[in-house]
Amino acid sequence: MQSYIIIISILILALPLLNFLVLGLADSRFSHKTAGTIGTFGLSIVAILSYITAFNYFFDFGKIDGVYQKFTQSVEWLRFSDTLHIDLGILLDPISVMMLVVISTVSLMVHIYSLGYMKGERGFQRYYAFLSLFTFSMLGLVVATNIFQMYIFWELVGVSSFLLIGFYYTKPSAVKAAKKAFIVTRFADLGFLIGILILSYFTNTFDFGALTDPNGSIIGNPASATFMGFSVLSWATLLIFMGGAGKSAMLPLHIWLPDAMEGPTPVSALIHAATMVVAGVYLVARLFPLYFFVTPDVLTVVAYIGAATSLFAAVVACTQTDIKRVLAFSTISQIAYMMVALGVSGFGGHDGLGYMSSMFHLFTHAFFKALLFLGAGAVIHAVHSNEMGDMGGLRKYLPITHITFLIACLSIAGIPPFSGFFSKDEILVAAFHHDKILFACQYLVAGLTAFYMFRLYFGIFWGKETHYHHTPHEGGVAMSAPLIFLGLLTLVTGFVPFHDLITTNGVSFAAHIDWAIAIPSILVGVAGIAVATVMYKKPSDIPNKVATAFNGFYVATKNKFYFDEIYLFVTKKIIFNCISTPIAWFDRHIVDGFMDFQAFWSNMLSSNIRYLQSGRVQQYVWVFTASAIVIAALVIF
Amino acid sequence: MNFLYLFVIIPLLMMGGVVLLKSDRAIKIFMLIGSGVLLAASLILLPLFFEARALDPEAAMVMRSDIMWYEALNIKLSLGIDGISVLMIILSAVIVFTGSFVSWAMTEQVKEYFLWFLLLSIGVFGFFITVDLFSMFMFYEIALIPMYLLIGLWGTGRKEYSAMKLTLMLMGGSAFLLLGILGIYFSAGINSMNILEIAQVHIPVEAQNLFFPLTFLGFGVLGALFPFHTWSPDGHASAPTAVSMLHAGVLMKLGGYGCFRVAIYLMPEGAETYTTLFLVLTGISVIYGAFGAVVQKDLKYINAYSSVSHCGLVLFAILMLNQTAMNGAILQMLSHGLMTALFFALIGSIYGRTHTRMITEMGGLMKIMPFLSVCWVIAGLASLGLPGLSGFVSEMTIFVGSFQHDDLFHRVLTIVACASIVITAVYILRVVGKILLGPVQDKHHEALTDAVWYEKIAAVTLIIGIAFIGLLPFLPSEIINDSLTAVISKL
Amino acid sequence: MIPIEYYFVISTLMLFIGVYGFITRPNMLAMLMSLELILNAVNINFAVFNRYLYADQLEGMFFSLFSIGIAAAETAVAIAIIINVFRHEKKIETNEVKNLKY
Amino acid sequence: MEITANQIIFFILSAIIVVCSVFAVTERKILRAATHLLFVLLATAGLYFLLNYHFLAAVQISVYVGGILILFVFSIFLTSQVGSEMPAVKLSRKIAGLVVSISGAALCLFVLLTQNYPGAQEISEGEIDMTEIGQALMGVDEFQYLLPFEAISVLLLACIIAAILVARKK
Repeated sequence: MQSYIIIISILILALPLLNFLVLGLADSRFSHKTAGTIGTFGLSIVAILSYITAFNYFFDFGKIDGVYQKFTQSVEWLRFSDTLHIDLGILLDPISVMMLVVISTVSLMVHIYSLGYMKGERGFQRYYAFLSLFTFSMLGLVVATNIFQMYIFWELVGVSSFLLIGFYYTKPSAVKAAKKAFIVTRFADLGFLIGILILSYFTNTFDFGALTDPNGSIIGNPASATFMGFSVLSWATLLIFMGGAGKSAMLPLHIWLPDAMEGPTPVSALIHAATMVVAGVYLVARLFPLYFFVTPDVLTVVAYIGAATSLFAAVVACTQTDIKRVLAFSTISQIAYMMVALGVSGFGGHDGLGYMSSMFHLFTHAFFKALLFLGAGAVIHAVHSNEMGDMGGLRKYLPITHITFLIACLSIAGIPPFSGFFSKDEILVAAFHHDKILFACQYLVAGLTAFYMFRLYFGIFWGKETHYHHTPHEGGVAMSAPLIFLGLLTLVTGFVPFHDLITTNGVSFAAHIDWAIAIPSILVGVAGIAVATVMYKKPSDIPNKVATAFNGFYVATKNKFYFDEIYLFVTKKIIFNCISTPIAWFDRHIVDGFMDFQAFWSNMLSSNIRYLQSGRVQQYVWVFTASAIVIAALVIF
Repeated sequence: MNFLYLFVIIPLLMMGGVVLLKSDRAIKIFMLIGSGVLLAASLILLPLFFEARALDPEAAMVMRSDIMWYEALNIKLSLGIDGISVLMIILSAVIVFTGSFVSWAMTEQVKEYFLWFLLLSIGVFGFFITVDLFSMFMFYEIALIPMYLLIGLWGTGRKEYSAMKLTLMLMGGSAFLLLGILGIYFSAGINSMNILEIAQVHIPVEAQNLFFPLTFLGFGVLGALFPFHTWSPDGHASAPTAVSMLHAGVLMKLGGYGCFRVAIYLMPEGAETYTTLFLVLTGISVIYGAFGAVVQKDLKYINAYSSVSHCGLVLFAILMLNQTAMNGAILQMLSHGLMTALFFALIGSIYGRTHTRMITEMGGLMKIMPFLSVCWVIAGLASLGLPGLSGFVSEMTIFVGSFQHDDLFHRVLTIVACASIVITAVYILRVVGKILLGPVQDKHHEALTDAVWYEKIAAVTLIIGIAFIGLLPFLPSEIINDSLTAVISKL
Repeated sequence: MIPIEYYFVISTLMLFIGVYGFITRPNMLAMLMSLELILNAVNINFAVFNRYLYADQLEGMFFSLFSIGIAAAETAVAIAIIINVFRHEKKIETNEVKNLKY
Repeated sequence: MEITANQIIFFILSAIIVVCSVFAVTERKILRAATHLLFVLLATAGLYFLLNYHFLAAVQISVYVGGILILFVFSIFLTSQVGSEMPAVKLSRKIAGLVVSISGAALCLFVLLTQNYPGAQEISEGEIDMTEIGQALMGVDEFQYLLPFEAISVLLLACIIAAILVARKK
């Protein structure tokens, strides 16, 4: 039975790769239709296979003696030493199977949606090839059996993200955004890599199984060495978290994500909302036992960085006017939510509520955020603009989009019975039991989330009606169907019994909604919505008044607290002008100048020596006479 | 007769053929066929090597044969290979092959050009197949001299200056090297130039401490060791395409290979004494080369600085003196050889069309020449270490290997060297963003054509090599590991 | 009666004036003239030594005689060369005639 | 010590020699330099007369003045514009020349003047017999110079041929 499911998993990985190779090599030899069909068809098979896997795993044989098992199958790919080798393999456990479902579902939706959204675009085939590459890499990432395999696919998703953000490569802003995304995440990956190196040095393994076994030797007696006052393993896990923070756009490495919205909107839905950006969360979840048992201090750091990020992003989201950027900041905020949940989690049974809720939120968020992005895509498709100012009153023209968008907004605002309510509630419960400050912060963020989401919603679908050049219309079946499907998912996923399926130790526990926390959280959500309704449902000047009242804060927020400028300063001024340019100058003038100087003085010396043999008789005579005189004088005196 | 002789005889015969042929076209076709034969021979060598290895699993080198050259000093032309040399020979053959293809566009003094080109490849092949210090040195010099003429006559820009600089600096390096070799020869005291025989005896530690730095520096100059790397940007920038390819792709590897085969293998204690110093230098090379590449505007300069960085990593890993890191170093040589050759081939192709190498004067080439651009992106991704391409494998092997060193200093240095992957990403993406993506910069460029057959063959061959190492790293890695034991056992 | 030293003073002065001229003159012919001065100084010395120290012999005088002959020969050849150079170069300034130098 | 006529003549000649030598090497008009040289050569001949080497003096006048100097003058006419001046000598070179010549002269004079010349005799009056000279020149015994004479004849011949060859137009 095990081998059967492994083979299915291999197929899940192989199909997108095959798609990528076929579509990539054929490129424009395929018509748009063929390419789209091949891509979508391949992905639907992948999705079906993932569902089979998930069903089999969760309900058939995954549970042995009440504990969900880890199934691993791998082959050695590159051998470093006897203990260290990169394996390529497949690891099936609750979170990876859950991720398979999320990725393949969202990816399939995006594939279908793109048939309509990207219709007639130049490079349509390339687009599908890249989508397949991304899907392959992301799937490979989640089923990684060891941390190095994860790193490999981690890089691959980074590159696919780069390629897809820069899809409109003739647009300078897209190129810039792609570069930024890649370099920022690359910088974070450096931390990841160093973390891996440190971890592997002290534990002598890359394998997740060995690293995360709560009864294993690594957690049992961790390396006691310290570096600069912290245990080396803390350094390792912190640096690994840095990699995760980069991918998941945690403060202060978040700056690439808003810019990444330059990519096609379906890509934003797939990569920058539902899947790739949660890789950081997934990474921490994957190594959770290590974090929890060996380096709890780092876990606290994770929680606080998460909390800071979620608050920051929620505040910034309130002032953005580009609808995709609002969603981007909302994504950052929600992912940070998941990080907080991991940070406050314990291990085993009900203590592991944070872990469970984090995964739960990841699951529900993937669907409703993809839905939001695809809805935003439909809006953009209809009005050809990203700016909220160009929209308004669209509910009449885009009914399907309107309804599904509303569902998603209610979900993210935490209104029952939509999925977001359930997962967010669990997170708040976990935070409440762990740390009151974090709880307060997250509670505030919940209210802000409701506010900015409904600001967005009203700004797009209500408000004053702009004059449109042509009547906006829905994008056809290919675009509506995914919206509806994801809308349905948003309605139902909240009822998935996650506490039965995904827990820290594989054992189910009983969880119930803690109304003492749920009711205030619903209230704060409703309050946020109410404020947004007052301010934005009808055109009014309250927003301007508020903005003027908090002018300095508003401007800072609107400029995303100047993070981009700081980075730009650091990269342009410090790295480029203060390091690279001097180095280049130093190389050309000092190092090379030194070499040239040697050549110069050799040349000088030799031409001076040659000067003695100048061929000037008079000089010879002079030297001859002078020497004769000197010698004679020496002889005489 | 030893199969290895073929690698000197085939180019020699080809030189004869080139001399006899009249028309340029015939010479070029002849070169393509000849280099194809060389490539085939290098691939045939692989099974032959395995066979010989199976017969004699203990020996450090197989397929040995000696010819006495100079009785009085016991100088022999000793041939012998191990897995590492085989891989290097294949690398050289691939690059000579692709180099011949990209030279198709050559129009001036074709016959002379190919004669020197072949002489250069004789030097390269000869270096990899011999195990005799004297012959190695001789082939090393044979490989250096043609560079002067190839750059000085067929180059672009400040070619005389660059050719002079390159030759003089490398010659300076080989002066150190000669001292080192003589030192090894005399302090070993067995009247033999054969590396294998010298490896059997223990060179006194004082002598090692004296001659290791000389030998290492001698080879290090060729391996672009900071601060002796400055010939590289100028030399590469001026050299004609195929020469840049061969030079960066293979000749710079002679440095790393020599450090490994001569300096470390014969003088392990000396190596240990000096690792700290040279590690710092190579560490500087790695970071410094990468930073240097960030601000350059000329494509060839960018690639030359990136070569400094990558070749620095080779020497860096060799100095870590452990099996994994050395394995990574050899992989990095292969990987960098293929990658940089691809880069130079593409730069040549782009330059041949746009007549500029300044990244500020180009833009949007992706739309105009998609094939070349995609190849460029692949080369760039390989260079910044994308998994699935060769750069990742070699860099990771180096980093993991280096980090296994028990000394904290070495590990900290490794972390510093790791930082180069970010900087590499910066300069690669900068170039990709500037020249390939974005709007078309120069309206005249819109009429340009994409790659033609010979460029396609060259690029595809190199990409296959890059992908092969990237996807199946365990194949070369096993061959290397197997051959490393001889060196490791001496440490 | 003239002391022998007087002659030496004269010949020495003449010799070194000649040397000075040979070193400083910018013209080949002028250099040649300085050379004649040097030769003359030497001749005087030969004659003086002969006359004052070995009056019964004639070697000094003969050496002067031969020296004069050789000087004549040398001058003839030198001037021939100079004229030839002039024909090619149109100048006889020592600093400017360089074609044969490198 | 009374001053004899010989001494007066000697001083006059020496004055001519020194002054004209200096002019001969410093005069910037080359023809004038040649003229100064003429006076030097003539004065030298005068010194030979004082030494009673009449034959030598005659040779000096006929070969030097009559031959060499005429050669100079002609070649000057051939190579220089009349009245043209040689370029001024650089100061550094002048100084170099002066240093060498003055120090050389000082050294030589020091040596010559501190030396004792024990055998220095009074100059015997009367000229040397021409027969004696002729025999010495043509004889092959001791203190006879046929061989150098012939050698110089050959040399002169060679020089004539060489001069013709060199100066000849192609």
